[in-house]
Amino acid sequence: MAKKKINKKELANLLKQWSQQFAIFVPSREGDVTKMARWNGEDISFLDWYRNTTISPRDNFQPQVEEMFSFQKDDNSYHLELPATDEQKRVIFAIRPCDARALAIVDKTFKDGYEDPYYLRRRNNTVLVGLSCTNPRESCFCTSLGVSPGESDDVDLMLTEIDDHFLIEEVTRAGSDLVAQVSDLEEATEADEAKAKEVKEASHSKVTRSIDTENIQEKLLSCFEDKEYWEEVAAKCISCGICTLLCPTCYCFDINDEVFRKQGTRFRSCDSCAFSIYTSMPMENPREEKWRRVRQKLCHKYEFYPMNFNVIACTGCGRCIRLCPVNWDITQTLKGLPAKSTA
Amino acid sequence: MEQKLQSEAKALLEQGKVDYIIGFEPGSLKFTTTPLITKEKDDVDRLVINPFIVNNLANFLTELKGRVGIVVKGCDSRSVVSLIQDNKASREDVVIIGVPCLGIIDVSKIEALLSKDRDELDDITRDGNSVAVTVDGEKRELPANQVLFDNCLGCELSTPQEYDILLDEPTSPPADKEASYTGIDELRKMTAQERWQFWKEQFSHCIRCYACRNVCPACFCERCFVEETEPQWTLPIPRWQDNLMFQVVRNIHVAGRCTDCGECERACPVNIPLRRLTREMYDIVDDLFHFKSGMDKDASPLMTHYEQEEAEDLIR
Amino acid sequence: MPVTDISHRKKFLNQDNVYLPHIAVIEKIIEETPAVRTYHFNFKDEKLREEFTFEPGQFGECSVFGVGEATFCISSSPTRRDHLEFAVQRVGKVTNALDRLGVGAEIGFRGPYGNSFPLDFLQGKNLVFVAGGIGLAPLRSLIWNVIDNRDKYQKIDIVYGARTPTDLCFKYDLDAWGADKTVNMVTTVDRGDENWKGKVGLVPVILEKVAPSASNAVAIVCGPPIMIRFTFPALERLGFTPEQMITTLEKRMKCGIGKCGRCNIGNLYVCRDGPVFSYAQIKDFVSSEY
Amino acid sequence: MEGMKQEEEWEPKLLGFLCRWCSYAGADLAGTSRKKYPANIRIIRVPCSGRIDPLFVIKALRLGFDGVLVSGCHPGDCHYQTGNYRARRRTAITKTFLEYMGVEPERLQASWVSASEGEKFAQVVTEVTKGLKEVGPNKLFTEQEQERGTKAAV
Repeated sequence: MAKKKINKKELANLLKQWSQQFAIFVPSREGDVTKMARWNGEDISFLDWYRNTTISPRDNFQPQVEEMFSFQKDDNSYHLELPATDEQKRVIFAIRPCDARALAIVDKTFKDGYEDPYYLRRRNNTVLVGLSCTNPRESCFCTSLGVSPGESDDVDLMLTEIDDHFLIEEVTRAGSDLVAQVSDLEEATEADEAKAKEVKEASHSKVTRSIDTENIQEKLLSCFEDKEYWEEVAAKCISCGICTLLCPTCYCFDINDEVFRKQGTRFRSCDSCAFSIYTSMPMENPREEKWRRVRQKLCHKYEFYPMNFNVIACTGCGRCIRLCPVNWDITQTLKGLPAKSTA
Repeated sequence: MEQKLQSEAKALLEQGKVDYIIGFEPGSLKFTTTPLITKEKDDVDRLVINPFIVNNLANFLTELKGRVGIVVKGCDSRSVVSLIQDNKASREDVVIIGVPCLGIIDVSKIEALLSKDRDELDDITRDGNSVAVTVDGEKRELPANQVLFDNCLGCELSTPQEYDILLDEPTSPPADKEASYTGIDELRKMTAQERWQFWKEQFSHCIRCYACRNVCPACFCERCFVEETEPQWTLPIPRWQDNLMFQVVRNIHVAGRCTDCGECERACPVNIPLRRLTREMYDIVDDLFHFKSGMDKDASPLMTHYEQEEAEDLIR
Repeated sequence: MPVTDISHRKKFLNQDNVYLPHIAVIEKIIEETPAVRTYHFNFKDEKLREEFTFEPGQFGECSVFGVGEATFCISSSPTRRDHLEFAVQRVGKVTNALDRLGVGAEIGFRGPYGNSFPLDFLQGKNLVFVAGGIGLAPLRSLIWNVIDNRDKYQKIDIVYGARTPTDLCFKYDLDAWGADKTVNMVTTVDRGDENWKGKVGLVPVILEKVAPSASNAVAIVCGPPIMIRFTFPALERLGFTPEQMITTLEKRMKCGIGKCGRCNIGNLYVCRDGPVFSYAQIKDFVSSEY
Repeated sequence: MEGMKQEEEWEPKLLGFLCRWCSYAGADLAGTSRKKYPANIRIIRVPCSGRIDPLFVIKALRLGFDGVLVSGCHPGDCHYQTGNYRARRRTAITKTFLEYMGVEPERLQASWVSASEGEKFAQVVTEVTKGLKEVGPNKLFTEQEQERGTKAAV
């Protein structure tokens, strides 16, 4: 299929055309924090500063807080009501390959067995437009987890920066539909495609941090009971929720009720296994001690998730390393796993 | 300083004077350090002192059992003293290794000044009152007071007063009182509604990761009020109302313990300017009760002490 | 291990939204002990009330609206269907709120969730039930189920203990099982009182004294973690293999359907892969996290 | 419901935390001696003004009370010797800090009322209520109801 391209200057135009039908989300600054937020219809200056967002795009599918339903008591009887949903289709523009993969990973949990209506409604309602990453950060280690910063199969449409243009590659039907909606795209040449390939390879080689995922499940299982090791790596962890709440693959949540002026609401909100109350029951808490929580976080990502879904629940986006207040580095911890004979 | 630190730390462990050493080792990213908490004398060779030793290690003091040798800057030493005042640590069980501090470099200020990302900076070195930054092979000199953390510019104790080992001669960062009140003066000039609006907006970004609370040596409650379920004071969900309530109560609870070390603001992943709260509280406590946290280990904690006549103008 | 297939379990959930509870009404409250109450309840929706079925060992998420949800095993037997029961110990936010509700009050219920006791596996075997405190609640569902199909099973031993005589739950059942000549019912307490005539001693200790044979037997265990920790080794000493030991676990849960993340033991979620496990399944993790 | 009413009908809701030994007895006295004071106050009796956690104050504002009154024994008269001195420190800090956050100072008031000061209690409640009427309803946490829970929902 002939590929298309678009001049960077025409990007606002492209987004405008899509916005006829879609709500467009682009990398945005809100206060001093970056996330995927509603495009204002003009500004594409994010191209200048955007490397990746602090709040991962998982937030656009599993928001930090959402209303599950409301309840009201009339005549001594409860009535439940689901919140109104916005049916407008959405485009998330410029999602990075690591974050797109993360959504594919989280999908597995929310689709598994019981379908999660809140997440899947948004997921089915959204088209992902990927933007290849040309400038990975020092904290990135995506290439160890089968993600290449320049490429993605987890988006619907993929854009790659080639000089003053973006090469447009259609990955899914939904992506092709997006392209079909736009009138004035240029045809890409073979030279453009060659250039894009070069760009992708170049960004791939810029990722220097790495982990060794070979036999990682076995390694983790063999040191599961090594309390001393876990205590040592957990020592400087402060049990805050940064690494998990900002992680694109950490989906754990909490459910809470509130009654405010007789109107009841059940909320769900993101939760973190780093918090001691996360597993705390009135009589006991299986993960009261910090090292057990640190172990859970690591094992969930690299041991349990692969056992259940055949994929590691990490894409190497590096948020947890970069934003950790004490520089607790998951790649170092994995490197330091005690080598133990399986005998 | 580093060599002295390493040999002192090694001696402390070897002689059995401490069970643990808490210090800094190089971090895994450029311009970072990370806490080193160890019992092994061989590990102390990794200890460093540089202008990036951001963390307030006093935070780990309450977690460890046994005697602890702890590396502290001036502000951190105040947190240690404050913990001693509150009986959360015992003076006999802590060996305070004092670092005379010239101020800690805020890399995000360099990023803003040079319009560069920290990944693109090749090197940052401190030389007295200037900081040399190498970018694209080119060396740029920046005045230290433009790139230090705001709280360092308003530092009131750069060299620990309470110590067992002092690694060097006393020193202090360049003071810039005005800069240390960046944002705070503006807030003070606003109307009440504007201020509330400002904080409401700020706390709408909060994700309730509790990093501010968990890095704070003054936040040592076994169970934080936000985790109480009966009564449930506030829901553990990140709505601005609950976020704001959490932070206001947290600030009031640590009044008289907070030393304006700035850790909460540094830890915040969504960059809420929390120091504009902590510094104000620090000043309120000072204005009303002439109390400065963590200066004197023998002083009573703020909330257990009183004078016959004080603050009466606030009461009917 | 492949993730358990749960498609057959979805029948009675709200079809559009698995998190939406059904409204149920409390019909009766029984004071079991000073801290434990049994609630009898029924769905408000008549059709659901008629059709609702479950397997022994399954649980539900119960809502006290405005306070929250908590997880309770259904303690009544599927063979006795005129209402559902669960037993609640007052320990936390939701259970205290439940305690303030009276007969006629509305609660929310979604379920049944989780797997169940493997009835096919148990048939034709000698069954040894070991329970402590409120841990009898989930076993009770199975015990009545077994008694109501008595000819399908061999010998039945029940070892049940509580801290004191007043802490014994389901005393009316204990009496009924004690009177049943086809059941060997042993009740014990940690500390007796002047009226107590039964055994005194910890459940694992008494279990070893009762010494049921491991031959063609399965032990089904539920109780506080400390009891479970000592019961497995006791059973091992009696010759039971990990495959012959079954337990049902309790963890903090929110969603009940394997999504919210907190109830895992290793890669298994107590809510969707359990709550019923064989000791063989969980022994790698159980010493450490349960 | 409150929102439905006309503006002029609005009456401030005041929550009082009163120490049981002095101020609560003072309030009682005001009642039994038929001193007139506004019915806007709801009272929570506490064992000592030292029991009042600033958390209570903020929770009250969060719940929509328009003002909070903290009241205890006069300095030197505390049944537990020093409880009211601590309350004084806490209240002073809370009041000043809340003002910096943007809470009108009228919304947190403190007073010393002894068991014999029924008259003073009535006067304090009257004044505080008057002050609250001037600053108006507490909309700190409650404005823009539609935001609830939908912050990030899209």
